[in-house]
Amino acid sequence: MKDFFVVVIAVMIFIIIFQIAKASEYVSVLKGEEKSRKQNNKINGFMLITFLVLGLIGAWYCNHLYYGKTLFPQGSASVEGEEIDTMLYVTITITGIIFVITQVLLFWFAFKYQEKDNRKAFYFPHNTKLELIWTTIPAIVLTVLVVFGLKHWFLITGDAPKDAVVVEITGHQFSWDMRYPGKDSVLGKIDYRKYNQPSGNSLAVDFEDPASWDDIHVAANMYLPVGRPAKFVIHAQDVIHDVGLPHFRLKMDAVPGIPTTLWFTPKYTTEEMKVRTGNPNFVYEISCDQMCGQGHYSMRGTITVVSEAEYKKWLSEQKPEYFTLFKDKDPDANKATSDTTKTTTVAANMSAAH
Amino acid sequence: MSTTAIPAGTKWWNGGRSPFNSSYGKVMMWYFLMSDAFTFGAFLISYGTIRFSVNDWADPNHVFNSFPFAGHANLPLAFVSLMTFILIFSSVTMVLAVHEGHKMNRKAVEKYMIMTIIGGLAFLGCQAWEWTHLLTGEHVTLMHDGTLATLATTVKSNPWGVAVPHDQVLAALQKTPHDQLINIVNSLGHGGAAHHDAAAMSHDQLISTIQAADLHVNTVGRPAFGSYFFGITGFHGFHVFSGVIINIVMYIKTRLGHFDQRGHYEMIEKAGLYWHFVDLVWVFVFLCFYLI
Amino acid sequence: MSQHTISPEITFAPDHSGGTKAIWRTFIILSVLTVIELIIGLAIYNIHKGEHPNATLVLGFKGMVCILTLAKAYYIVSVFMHLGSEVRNFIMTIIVPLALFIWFIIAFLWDGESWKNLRNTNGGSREYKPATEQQHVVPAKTEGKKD
Amino acid sequence: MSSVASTHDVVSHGHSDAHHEHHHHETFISKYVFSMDHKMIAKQFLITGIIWAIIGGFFSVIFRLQLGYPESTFPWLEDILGHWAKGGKLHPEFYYALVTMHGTVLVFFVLTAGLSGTFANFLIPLQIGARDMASPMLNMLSYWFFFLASIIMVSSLFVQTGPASGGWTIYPPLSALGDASLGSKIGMDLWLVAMAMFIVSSLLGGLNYITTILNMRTKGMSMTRMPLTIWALFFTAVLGVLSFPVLLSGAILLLFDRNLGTSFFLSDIIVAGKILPNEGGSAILFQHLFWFLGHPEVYIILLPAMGMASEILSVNSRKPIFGYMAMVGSMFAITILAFLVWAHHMFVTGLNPFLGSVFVLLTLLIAVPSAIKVFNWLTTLWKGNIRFTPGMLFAIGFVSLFISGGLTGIFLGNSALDIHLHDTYFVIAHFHIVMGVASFFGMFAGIYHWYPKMFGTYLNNTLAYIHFWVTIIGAYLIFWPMHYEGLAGMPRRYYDYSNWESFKMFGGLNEFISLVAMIVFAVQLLFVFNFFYSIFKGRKVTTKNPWEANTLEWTTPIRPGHGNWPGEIPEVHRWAYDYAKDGKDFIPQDVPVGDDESKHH
Repeated sequence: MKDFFVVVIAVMIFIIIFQIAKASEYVSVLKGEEKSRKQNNKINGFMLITFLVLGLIGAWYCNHLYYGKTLFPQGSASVEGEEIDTMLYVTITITGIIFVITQVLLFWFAFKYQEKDNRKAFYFPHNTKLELIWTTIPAIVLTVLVVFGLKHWFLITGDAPKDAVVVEITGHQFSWDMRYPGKDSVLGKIDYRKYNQPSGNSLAVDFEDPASWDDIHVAANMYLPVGRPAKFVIHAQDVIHDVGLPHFRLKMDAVPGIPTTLWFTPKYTTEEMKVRTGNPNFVYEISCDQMCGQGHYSMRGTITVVSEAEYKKWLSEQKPEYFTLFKDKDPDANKATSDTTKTTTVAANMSAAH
Repeated sequence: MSTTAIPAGTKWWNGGRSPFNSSYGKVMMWYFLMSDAFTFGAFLISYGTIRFSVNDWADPNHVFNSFPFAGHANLPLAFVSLMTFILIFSSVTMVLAVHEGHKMNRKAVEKYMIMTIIGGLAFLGCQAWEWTHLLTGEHVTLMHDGTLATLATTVKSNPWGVAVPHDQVLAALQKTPHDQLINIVNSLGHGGAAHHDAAAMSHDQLISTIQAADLHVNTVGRPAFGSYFFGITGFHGFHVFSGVIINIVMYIKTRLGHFDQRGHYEMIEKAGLYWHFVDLVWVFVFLCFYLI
Repeated sequence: MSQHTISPEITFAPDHSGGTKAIWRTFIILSVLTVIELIIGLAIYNIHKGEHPNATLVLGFKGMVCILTLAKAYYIVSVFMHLGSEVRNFIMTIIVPLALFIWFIIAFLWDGESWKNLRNTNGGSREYKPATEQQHVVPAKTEGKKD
Repeated sequence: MSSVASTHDVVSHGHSDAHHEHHHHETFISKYVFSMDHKMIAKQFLITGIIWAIIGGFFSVIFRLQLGYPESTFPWLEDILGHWAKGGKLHPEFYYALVTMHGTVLVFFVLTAGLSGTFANFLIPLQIGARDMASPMLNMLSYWFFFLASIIMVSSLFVQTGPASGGWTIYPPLSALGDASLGSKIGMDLWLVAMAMFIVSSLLGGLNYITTILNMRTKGMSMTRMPLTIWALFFTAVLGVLSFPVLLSGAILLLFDRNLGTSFFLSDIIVAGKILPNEGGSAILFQHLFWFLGHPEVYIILLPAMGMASEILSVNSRKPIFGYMAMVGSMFAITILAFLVWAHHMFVTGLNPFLGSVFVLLTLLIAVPSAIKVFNWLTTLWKGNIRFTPGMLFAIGFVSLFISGGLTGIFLGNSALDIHLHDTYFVIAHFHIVMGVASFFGMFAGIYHWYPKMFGTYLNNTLAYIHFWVTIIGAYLIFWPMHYEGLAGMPRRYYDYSNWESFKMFGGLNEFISLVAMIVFAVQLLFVFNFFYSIFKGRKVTTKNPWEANTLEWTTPIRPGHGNWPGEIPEVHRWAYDYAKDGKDFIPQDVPVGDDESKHH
């Protein structure tokens, strides 16, 4: 019933507007075309300048309302992202100045030079000097922006520092899985044909590769140590996803068949960010930024940034996936060997199995 | 190349005439071919991109080494060269038809159009043979699971990976299930009386028969190879086919004297442009699939 | 020659007086180029058959084939399609847009190459060549196929 | 004089006999349905485009309801959408279908076919002085292929599994795998077939536009005397003819991947627990192919609007357009650059960093010709004698929006910034302003300006002013705040943000945007009403040249027949922008140059 009323009211508003419009057209016909044109000119000229003034105030007000909700007051959570913030501020300042100047000129000219009886338009078809000036200036400004941009682009797309924590992150509809390389710092091979072989091998790890035996598989939440570079190796299993890390100012697509990477250095732990943002529920979120199907909006992962000590402790508590899938190989279950010889035993077991 | 003197002081761009001294139809045909070149270009560039993005690709000299009625002779590039010459020659007859058209020589136009049509049909026939050969010819291949199986070249399967050393083939044979062995034995040459009863042979007999054949086996290649080969040659073949249809229509119109009534043979010229374009595309398809 | 003016947009009849000589000459050129291409193709085949294929030599040969192909394309377009005898401006409107292909090809192949690197190193984390790559041995002289 | 005119009469119309035949026995079918008159075809494109715009706009209203009121239900939605909105709550799958169709419809069917289809058809022969297009037959086919594409696209809305839902960019593997999404089943095939038809249509149209402009200009209409609209439409056609084929290739390959088991874009895929045999393809390759079209497409949409805005600004400022050659040159530069910059849509796909840096350079180069155009428009207004006709207002609005949206392009073209802003609401705001709303403003400007020529009546002025003011205010209210959402990293194409700690604080803003969007949509309906009402009941045009413009279309009769000029086609003696010259308000192009006239052009 409510909907019905809404429709009726909308239709009535339509009819009223239309009647007014029709009436005003009759009036203008009576007044004569010339006169009504002048009247329209006056009204619209005034509207244009009002629009400019209110628009600029509105832009300021909008900034007032929403600046606090963007990521900038809290600063970048990654070291590399700081420079992106700087670049953004520089670009906003430059484009902002151009924006204000051009919009003011546009509406001011429109208002100022509206049709008047005694005014004659000025025949001004071209002026080479003027045109050269406004070709050169944008070109110079853009060069500056490009140089800064590319410098930073090469930094973040370049190789990660050697001491980086490597984490593999795999997207599939509609969640994220993470894999740590374990003690040997080398990720085991992935072969999509090995999916669910043995059963439970959801990441399609090739367990014939010894490097995979100490790899740790965790779901949805990733741990990273603060202050140390982290490098992601990004996979996708089904469709293209995207690892979106807004707080770290980074993102990278996850493409089936083509591994991609990104790296950054977390600057604040999650606990520190809770204080910085004043939000006790704060959490670093991984958003999927590439349309991936109907659950796209719910493909959420999280990152917990902790101190180096906490990270080490957490890591040591994780059990390699190899042992959960091949229970007979698990030294903890067999209670046969000590921690230090674990890897070699595993290797021996493997070669024996072959 | 132009030998005609362009009248002095011609203001080509001033309106009232074609700046290119061409009828709108011909200009339009040229720009259509340009856009079609981008379609083909996109296909071929995609193919190149994929080739650049993988470590191994089927070697054309191994894939295309057969000739009709030549049995198993290893004749790399022979058949495709024949196809190339057929197409080049049909281009020549086409350009001769256009040439005669300028002279309003209807009989000669008819003759050359017939020859062009025959050339086109011959090319299509060759392509049909080649496709059939690839789609039905089965090759023993080392599968991903470590067994041997027979594969044909289709859009989904590709037996043209990298060569497998002999000892690995022997190891793989041991892992291969019985029914796959039977398939392999059946695929070993036609005729050989010993193979008739493969189904009845024991496992070891099968293996020794295969060992005796001294097979040269490849790993499974990228399915993308077949996808691109059949996709692009198919799209080209479709162009040849439509070119033949257009030429047949042009031939009929010539015979009925439509162009004589119209006073010019420009339609033949436009059909010719299309036909040469098909030839041009083949030059690049030939390059991309067979030569490099 | 102008007894059959095609349409009033045309102010002078294009020149078609040249006999069929140019056509046959082009045919011969095309045939010769194709034969050279075939020879190079077979040369590449034989290099591949050798013990240690010389990659640079193969690349050089492949480059030559590409150039020959462009030459063939030039003759087809210029003589068979009569583009050579069109008005210069017209030729330019055909050639200039085709120049877009240069960047089109470079960018695509470049990115293809970089996908290969990403695949082979698992995103730069380790050498990650697939098993088939390590056993890249000489193809056999007769094929393991029977029809 | 007369002998000259009579020869070019024939010249500009290579098929003059056909046109005379048509005059005599025109049935309803040949006049309104299978018409070969470019003006009628233009109207067909326009009206089909308007219908599509209503549909596409309505889609956005529905999905904005979900975004603005994620907690509420709307029982009436179930009445119109059936199982896609059980209990009045939009199904996520259908939400994505709506998003996809909104993009597809507005980008291709409205702003490509509806915009350049309409105005290229209408203006090219009229402004260059031709009786019709080079090939009226192909021109007619162009419309009917578009119509066919429309029918197929509409039919995809009604299939059981819903229309395509992978985004208008239809990236595989999502769009290639029926198991990955409901919309990737039959709906996706229909989408691809419809687009193939659409590409044929745009090709037939584009070839015609190019050839007509080159070959059919009337005597004296040299290239540098053409109005900027014609230049813009010419470059648009060039962009279309060279870039759409690449999308066609991509679409064909994708169709094969979907239906024949090929591996063009697929490799290493596990979907719904199944391991697919495809290997060796690359999903990113499709993006390259798509954006090789997709980026020129942006300018296919934008250039006609630029051209028409230039023309309308000049006419209504009563001043020549400033820097005509610079305008042409910058459009040419934009056309070339449009082909070279496609991968700036792909900075986060794992693109080779060095390759990426070349794309950054080329991309930011586009800002230079764009800046030139803006400054030239501003200078055109300067010291003019401006009449605020509705068309003029929309042209000014176009410039304003082009500035606002263009400047944010500098952020997105710079790869390091793009990494942060990519696929967020910042992108949505950017392209909606610069190519969505701005092009719509160009289109509205064109409609208001040439409506008298099309239908012989005026649109209602009051409604037009209401339309303008609500639309421009609404557009800024909708899209300006979205930049802030983007700066907060809020991803686009999300059905619901309420579970995200990082993005849920924008709920109030989303609701506000949805509300404004609905109002703006309602006002567009007012325009549509005005459009159709005025065809029949609008104030009649009583003078040949109501805007006192210079271009040739205003020398035809008020309601020109097929063939445009009843007698000879006028000869052109000057460029299109002799306003305020030598103390004369305007000098039409067909007026010979007087002896005492000051020299310029």
